[in-house]
Amino acid sequence: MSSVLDTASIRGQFPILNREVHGQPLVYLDHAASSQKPIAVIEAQREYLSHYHSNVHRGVHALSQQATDAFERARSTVQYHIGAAHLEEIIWVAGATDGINLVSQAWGREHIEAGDLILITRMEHHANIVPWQMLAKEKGAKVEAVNILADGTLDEKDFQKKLKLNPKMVAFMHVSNTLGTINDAQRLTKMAKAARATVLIDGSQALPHMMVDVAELDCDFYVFSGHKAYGPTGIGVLYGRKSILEAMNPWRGGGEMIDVVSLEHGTTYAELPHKFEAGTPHISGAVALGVALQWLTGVGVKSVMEHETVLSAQARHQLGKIDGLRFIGEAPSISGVVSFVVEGVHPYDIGTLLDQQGIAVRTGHHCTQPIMDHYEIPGTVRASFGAYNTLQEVDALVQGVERALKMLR
Amino acid sequence: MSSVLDTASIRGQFPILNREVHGQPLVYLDHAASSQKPIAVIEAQREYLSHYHSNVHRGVHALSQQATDAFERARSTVQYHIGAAHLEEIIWVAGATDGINLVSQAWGREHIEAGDLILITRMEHHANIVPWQMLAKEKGAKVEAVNILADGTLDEKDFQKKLKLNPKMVAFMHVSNTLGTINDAQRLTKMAKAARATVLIDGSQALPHMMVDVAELDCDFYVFSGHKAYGPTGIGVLYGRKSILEAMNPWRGGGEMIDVVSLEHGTTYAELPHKFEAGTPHISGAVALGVALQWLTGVGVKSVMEHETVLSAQARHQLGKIDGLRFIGEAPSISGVVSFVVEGVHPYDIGTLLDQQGIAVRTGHHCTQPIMDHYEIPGTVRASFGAYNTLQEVDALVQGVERALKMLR
Amino acid sequence: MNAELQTRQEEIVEEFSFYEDWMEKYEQLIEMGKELDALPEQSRLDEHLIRGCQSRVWLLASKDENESVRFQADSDAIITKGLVALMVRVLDGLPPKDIAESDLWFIEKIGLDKHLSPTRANGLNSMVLQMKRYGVAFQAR
Amino acid sequence: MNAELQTRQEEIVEEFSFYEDWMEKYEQLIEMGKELDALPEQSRLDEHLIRGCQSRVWLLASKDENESVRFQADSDAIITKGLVALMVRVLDGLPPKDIAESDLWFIEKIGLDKHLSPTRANGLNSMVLQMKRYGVAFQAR
Ligand SMILES: Cc1ncc(COP(=O)(O)O)c(C=O)c1O
Ligand SMILES: Cc1ncc(COP(=O)(O)O)c(C=O)c1O
Repeated sequence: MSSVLDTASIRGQFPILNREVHGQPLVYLDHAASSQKPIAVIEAQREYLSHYHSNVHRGVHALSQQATDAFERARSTVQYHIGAAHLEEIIWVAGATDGINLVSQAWGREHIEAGDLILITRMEHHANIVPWQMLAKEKGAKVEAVNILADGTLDEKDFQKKLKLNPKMVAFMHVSNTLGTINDAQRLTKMAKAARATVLIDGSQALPHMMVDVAELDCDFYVFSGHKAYGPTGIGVLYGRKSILEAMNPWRGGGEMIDVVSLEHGTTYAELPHKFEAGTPHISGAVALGVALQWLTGVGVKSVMEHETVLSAQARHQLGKIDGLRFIGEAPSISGVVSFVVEGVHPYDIGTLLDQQGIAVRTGHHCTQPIMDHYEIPGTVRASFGAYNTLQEVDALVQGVERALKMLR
Repeated sequence: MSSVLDTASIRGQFPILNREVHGQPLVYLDHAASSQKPIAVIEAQREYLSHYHSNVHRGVHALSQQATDAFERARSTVQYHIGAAHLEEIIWVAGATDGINLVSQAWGREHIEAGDLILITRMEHHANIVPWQMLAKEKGAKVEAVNILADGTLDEKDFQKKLKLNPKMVAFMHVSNTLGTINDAQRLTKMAKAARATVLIDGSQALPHMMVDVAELDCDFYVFSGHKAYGPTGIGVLYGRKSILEAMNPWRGGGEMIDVVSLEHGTTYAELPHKFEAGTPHISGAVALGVALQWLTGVGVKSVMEHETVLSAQARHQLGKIDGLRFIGEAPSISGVVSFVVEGVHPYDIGTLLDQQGIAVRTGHHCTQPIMDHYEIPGTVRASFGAYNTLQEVDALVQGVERALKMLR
Repeated sequence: MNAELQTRQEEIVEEFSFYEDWMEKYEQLIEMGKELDALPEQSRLDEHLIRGCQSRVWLLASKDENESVRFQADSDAIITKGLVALMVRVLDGLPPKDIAESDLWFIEKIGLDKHLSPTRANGLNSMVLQMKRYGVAFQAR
Repeated sequence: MNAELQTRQEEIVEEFSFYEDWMEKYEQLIEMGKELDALPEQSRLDEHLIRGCQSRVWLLASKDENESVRFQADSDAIITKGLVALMVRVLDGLPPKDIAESDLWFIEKIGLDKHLSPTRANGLNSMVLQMKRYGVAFQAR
């Protein structure tokens, strides 16, 4: 099997991959928790802070204008990257979690009433569960979850059935961080829209790995985090359909999001996108996220996905030979995430012994406890791949697991 | 007048100060909007992203543990810096605006009822006005503002009077970003607490310039932004009294902030501080903010304040000689912020012509429209000083203003 | 393109070519601002304000007997007023269609293009957009 | 300090000094985990769970006829179970006061201190804290 990517050249752009852990070369297989950053991104942030940082908007001086230009350019990079029709549909948030909370609170408080239904799925990340539970509790609404089948695909029949209950909001993930399942987001959105629901897609695990086009998806909201997409921490994106955002009340109040503030006559709000961006934004983060998306486009999102598919297929092929090992998540359409458990062995033990061999995997519930309940397991070992991973690292993983199991059982 | 700081050595640590603007050396006098960053901070962020980035908490692998250690160490740096009694009283937020919104929404929705009074002041930044207006509107509560006197000091008699109306929340700024006024936060808090109010202090303009001790202040909440305190963008701190935070419901839902998530049995929340930190935090920002505070301590906060006082006194002395120039904010206790207007000249015109001379000041309402209403002005020209500014730069400012005025009138 | 519009732009470029540094350019803008008649108080209505300026800019348009668009403008900041005066000088009295479709190449030529970004505090971008919108509107009627 | 506690720590340090690399250390921990008796199902109650472990750790304590503290522990992960077994071996049967005030220097000596940070997934820190809390509690009674 040969790779579609020049991984040597890619790896050379990730300084962290040169380091050792416990005296072993680092094998970083925890991309789904957070990606590592290419030099271009790290340098964009350094460059920004070293040479043209200033507060943005309304500044009369040159630095402020430069910072504003870079900041707004990054917004349009995001716009083109995800195919949004309008620049002002791109709202900077702190991350996917922040974005979903913005929607659940600003949109949710206005539209969800007692007795209403919010439909999610059993494979959601806590970020796409808890905000809806909190909203439902406040409003006396209900949250229902669509079932998943044994192989980790979404139960579309159950989805259809639950759509008949007329949910006001349907919120689901594009790609699962635990199972690897790639949902057919376009189809699901179409079905949900046919049932007149508003649709939010959690794209945290999709955007770093595949082409995302919100116009094609036709969803109302789409969120993702920068730090999982080769970008910095503390920044993410909420895409919202213009007509919906315009009708929505703001969430956070403060500077930037106002038009006129008066103690006597009340306050009026700014136009999109600023209405939803109260306070000084994470300027360096936005600028660097723009660079990360450009970097990803440069490498080629499609090639990255192909590459990751090769790696995970190989990992599944080799790990599958291990006695007592069971994959959690074997959907036909699957991303570069490989979750597994081993009969009679706790995932934590495997993770600890892999770590000692320099191999970074994640163990536990991956912020998806309902999946753990569904499969009745305490957690999984999860290896997840990015553009910089190699087939050699897959071999290291497999050998590492074998060695760990030899010690453990 | 000689300075208490070795500004040459300090300036050497700020790469941006080497640059030119419109062919002139940059004179950056916009610290109150956002501070520039020393190399130590920029490098801390680069170093973090280059060598030990990973998602924090619960990670079984070494990188995750290193990132978590650095992240939590930064939290304790903040704790010691502001004299908080408990580590878990330090909540990472995206900035001051985010922190005030957290309090107004999480604390406010629980405690503010119809008819209740929220007391702010007429000098507040929009960040400490709009969230309370939004809350009051939702709850049918009232927002009242304490008057300011002609010189820009808070009208303590009016404060006393309005405290008699039994406000549930008293929210005020420690130092004004427009007037420079330093409020006697400890006294005001004592008065407000005697009236049994909960007290929030907006320390955005205090923390970068003076010693802040929340134990001494005895306030319930204290917020500030990293980017104004030599730190990066996208990160800030909410200090909250432990007993109050413990009793508060969370605001954002998602990963990290939960204990158990169940679709069937509902969700229980994590302990402090994580209950308020949903989602992947701005790890590199927190780490670098810790470094920024250490840097500030290294330089000496007291010396910085003395230095800035010398600069602003000199600026006031020289600018005061200009015909038709009037200071907005002349409180006896005043920070390194100098706001002024010139008879018959629009602040924007002055700002534009200063910019052409390489001098970066801010013009406009500085997100404090009620102050503009109070003084019946469209805005001010504001010069604000930081540790890296010099007396030469004060001279440049004064000459720049004179030159601009020669052209404008 | 409208020949008159071309000539006016060429004239302005010619004028500005004499100024070597920013100071002279701004002096010229300030001069133009001072020369533009102030709007009477009753025309300084909020409904004529242009969004996105740190200073206030009022812009009014009407159609005269020749079906041409006549602009009136003012600002409380003199540099902004100079900018809007410049725009009025270029577009005033032209037919709506030519305004709507105008290519304002002189802005770049005289080095004001860096002021054109929508995020600039001076609102030059908003002025241009608003004037073209008037052009479109008067065409439609 | 309690002499028995000193001796036990010295013994463990002695034992671990034979192991050169991490693998042998972990093998030893795993061994200790396997040797520790499993708790009966009815004792594996949520109220005995220690917070802050990715795996589940149950820790029970009681006082025997000599006023000494007796610990019982279990975990569903074997390495964690080894860690808790190690802690039980060091502290089991000591007087409450000596547990409450114990200086557990062996942890650093055998290189487990990096596991002591409160943010570690293994919960060693929580185990130590919980055992000392039992010490304090039994003293008080
Ligand atoms: C006094 C004051 N409060 C609050 C803020 C808001 O801070 P941020 O925009 O970083 O959230 C600012 C900064 O503009 C300020 O000066
Ligand atoms: C599918 C999914 N949704 C949401 C999130 C939350 O993202 P963040 O923690 O960056 O807000 C994650 C990341 O953990 C995720 O994998």
